[in-house]
Amino acid sequence: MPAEGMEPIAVEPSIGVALPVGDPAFTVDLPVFEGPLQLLLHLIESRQLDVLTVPLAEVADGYVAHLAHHPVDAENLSEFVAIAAQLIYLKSRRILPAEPLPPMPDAADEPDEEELRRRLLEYRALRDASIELGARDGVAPAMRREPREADLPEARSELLPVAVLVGALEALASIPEPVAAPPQIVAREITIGQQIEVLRAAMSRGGRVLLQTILARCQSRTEAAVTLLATLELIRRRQVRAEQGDIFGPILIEGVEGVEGGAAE
Amino acid sequence: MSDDLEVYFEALLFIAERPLSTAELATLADRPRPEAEAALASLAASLDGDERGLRVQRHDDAWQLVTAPEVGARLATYAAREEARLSPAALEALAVIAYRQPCTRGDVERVRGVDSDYVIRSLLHRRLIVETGRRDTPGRPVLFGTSFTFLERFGLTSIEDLPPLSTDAAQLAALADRADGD
Amino acid sequence: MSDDLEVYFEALLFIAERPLSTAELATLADRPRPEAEAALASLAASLDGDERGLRVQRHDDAWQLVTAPEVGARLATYAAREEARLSPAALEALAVIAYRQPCTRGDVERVRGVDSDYVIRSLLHRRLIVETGRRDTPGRPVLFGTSFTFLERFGLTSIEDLPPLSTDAAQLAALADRADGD
Repeated sequence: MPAEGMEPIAVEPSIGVALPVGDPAFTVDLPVFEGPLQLLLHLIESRQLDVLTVPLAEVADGYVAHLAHHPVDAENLSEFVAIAAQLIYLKSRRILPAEPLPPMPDAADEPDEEELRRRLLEYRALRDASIELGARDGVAPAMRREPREADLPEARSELLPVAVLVGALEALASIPEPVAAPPQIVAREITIGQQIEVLRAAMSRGGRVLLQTILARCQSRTEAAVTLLATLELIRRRQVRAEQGDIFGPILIEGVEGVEGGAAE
Repeated sequence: MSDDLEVYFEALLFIAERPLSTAELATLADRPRPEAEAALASLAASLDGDERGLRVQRHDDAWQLVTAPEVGARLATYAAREEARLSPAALEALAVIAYRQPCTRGDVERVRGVDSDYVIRSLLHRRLIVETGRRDTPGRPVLFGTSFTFLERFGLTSIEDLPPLSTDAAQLAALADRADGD
Repeated sequence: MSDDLEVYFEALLFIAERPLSTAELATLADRPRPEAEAALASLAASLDGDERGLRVQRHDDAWQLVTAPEVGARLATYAAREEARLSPAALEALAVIAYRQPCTRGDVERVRGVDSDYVIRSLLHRRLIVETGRRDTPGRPVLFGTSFTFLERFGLTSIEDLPPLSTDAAQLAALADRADGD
C-alpha cells in the first residue's frame, strides 16, 4: 500500500539516507509520480475526498510521507518540494491559529490554497481529457487517401529546382530531435531526514543556529529547499522554534526545551 | 448534392495530396472566398448527414477528405498500422495543447506542474503538434497547436469535435468567479 | 446512404492503393460475395444518382473510387499546378533517396523519424524513384534509387550534379547509411 495509510506520519531521519530507491522490491506496486499535482490528486482521490472542498492541509502529511519514502521523478524534485512547502505552511497555519507564522518575504510566495486548488482542478480536467484521448489513440483513425498517380489527370510536367531537395533536408535537420529520455529514477542524495540531522547537529553546539548559516552551505537550490522543509517539519513537531526579528532578517532556530531530538518518535 | 461547386470541391479534395486552404480552393474554383467557404461547409454537412464513408476534416482554415471515424477501427485493421502508443505524459501535454491551443510550453508546464520540454519535442517530432506562431509577450515564446495528423490519429473531423472537458471546467470558472468577487 | 456495408466499402475504396476485387471486398467485410456485390452496386448507384464528385468504377470485377467525369477537365488545372509541386513529405523522402541511394524504406524512416510507406509509394507512382534491388540483410528489404524521370524533372544530367549539403543536413542524411538491417 502507498504511504497514505500510514497516518499520522513523521518524517523519520533514518529514512531516505539508506533508502534503496532502485530496489525492485520497493518500487513494485508504486506509481512513480511525474509531478506534484499528479501526486496530490492521487492522494485526494485515493481517499475519496472532494477536490473542491477538502482542506488541502489534510493531505500534507500523506504528501510529505510519500516524498520521504517513495521514488518520484527526480527531474521534477524541486517542483515536488515547492508544493510540499506550501502544504506544510497551510497545515501549520491550521494547527497554530493564534500564532501566525512570519510573513513571507514576497507576498507572491505566500501559499494560496484556492490557487493551488484551482491548479489541481485544471490539472484534473486535462488529465481526464488526456486519458480519454489515450483511449481513442489510433483506435478509429480518420484516414487520409495517400496520393497516387492514377488520380491526377495528365499534366505537362515542369522543371523543378534542385534547391527544393536540399531545402527539404535542411528543414528536416532543423526539427528538434527529442533528447534522450531522462532516467526515471535516480538516487536522491538529499532527504528531509538528512537535513533534519544537519540542523540538529548544528544546534547541538549551543542549542541554536542561524538558518542562513546552514543555507549558505547548501550546494544547490534543491538542497536549500529541502533544508527549509526540514526546518518546517521540526517546527511542526514543535522540536524547534524559529524567530525572525524583521523581514529578510536572520532566522534563528532554537531547540525547544525538554524535547530531545528524536524523542518524540 | 447538386451544387456544382460542392461536386468540384469533393473531387478536388479527393485527388489533393495535402490539405487545401479555403483561399486555394476559392482560387481554383475562381469564386469569391465566402462562396467557396459556404460550399465547403455544405459539403461537410452533407457527407456527415448522409452517413457516408467519408468526411471533410477542417483545421486552421484548411480542408481535407478523410474516412469516417465510424469505420476507422475496421480500416485500421485493414491498413495494419502500427504506431507506438503515446505515454501518459505525452498525452497530458497533448491534451493541454489540444484544449488550450494556441499555447506555449510555459502554459503546458503551468498546467502539468512539471518540466515539459522533452514531451513537447517528442510531440513535434511525431508531427502531432506544430508551431503556429509566437505570443506577443516578453521573450516571444513559441505557440503550439495541433495538426491534421492529430485529427487523423484520434478520428476527429475538427478540434470542435474534442469531447468537452469534464465538469471541472465549470467548477474552475466558478472558482475564478469567486476569486474575482473577493 | 445508411447501409453499414456501403459506408465501409466507400471508406475502404478511398484508402485502398489499388482496385479491389469483389472477392477481396467480401473477405474484408466478412460477408457473402453476393451481398458484397449488391452493396457495391448500390454504392455506385447512389454516388451516381446524387451527382457527387466521386464515382465507383468497376473494371473486370475490380472496384475503385474515381473522380466524376464531369469535373475531369477542371481538375487538370489543379493537376498542372500540383505536378510542379511535391509535398514536403514527398520532398523529404525524395531528398533522402537522392542523396543516399540506394536505400531502403527503413533508411528513409530513420532520417525522417516517421512512417514513410505511403510517401515512398507516391514517389514510385510518380516514377521519380525505382526499385533497384534488395539489400543483403535479414528480411532482404527493397532498395530504392532515383529514376530517369527524376533527372528530367530536376534538369540534372546525373546524380553527381546534386548540390552539396550543409553539415547538418549531411549528418542527418548520413543516418540512412547505418545499414543495420531493417
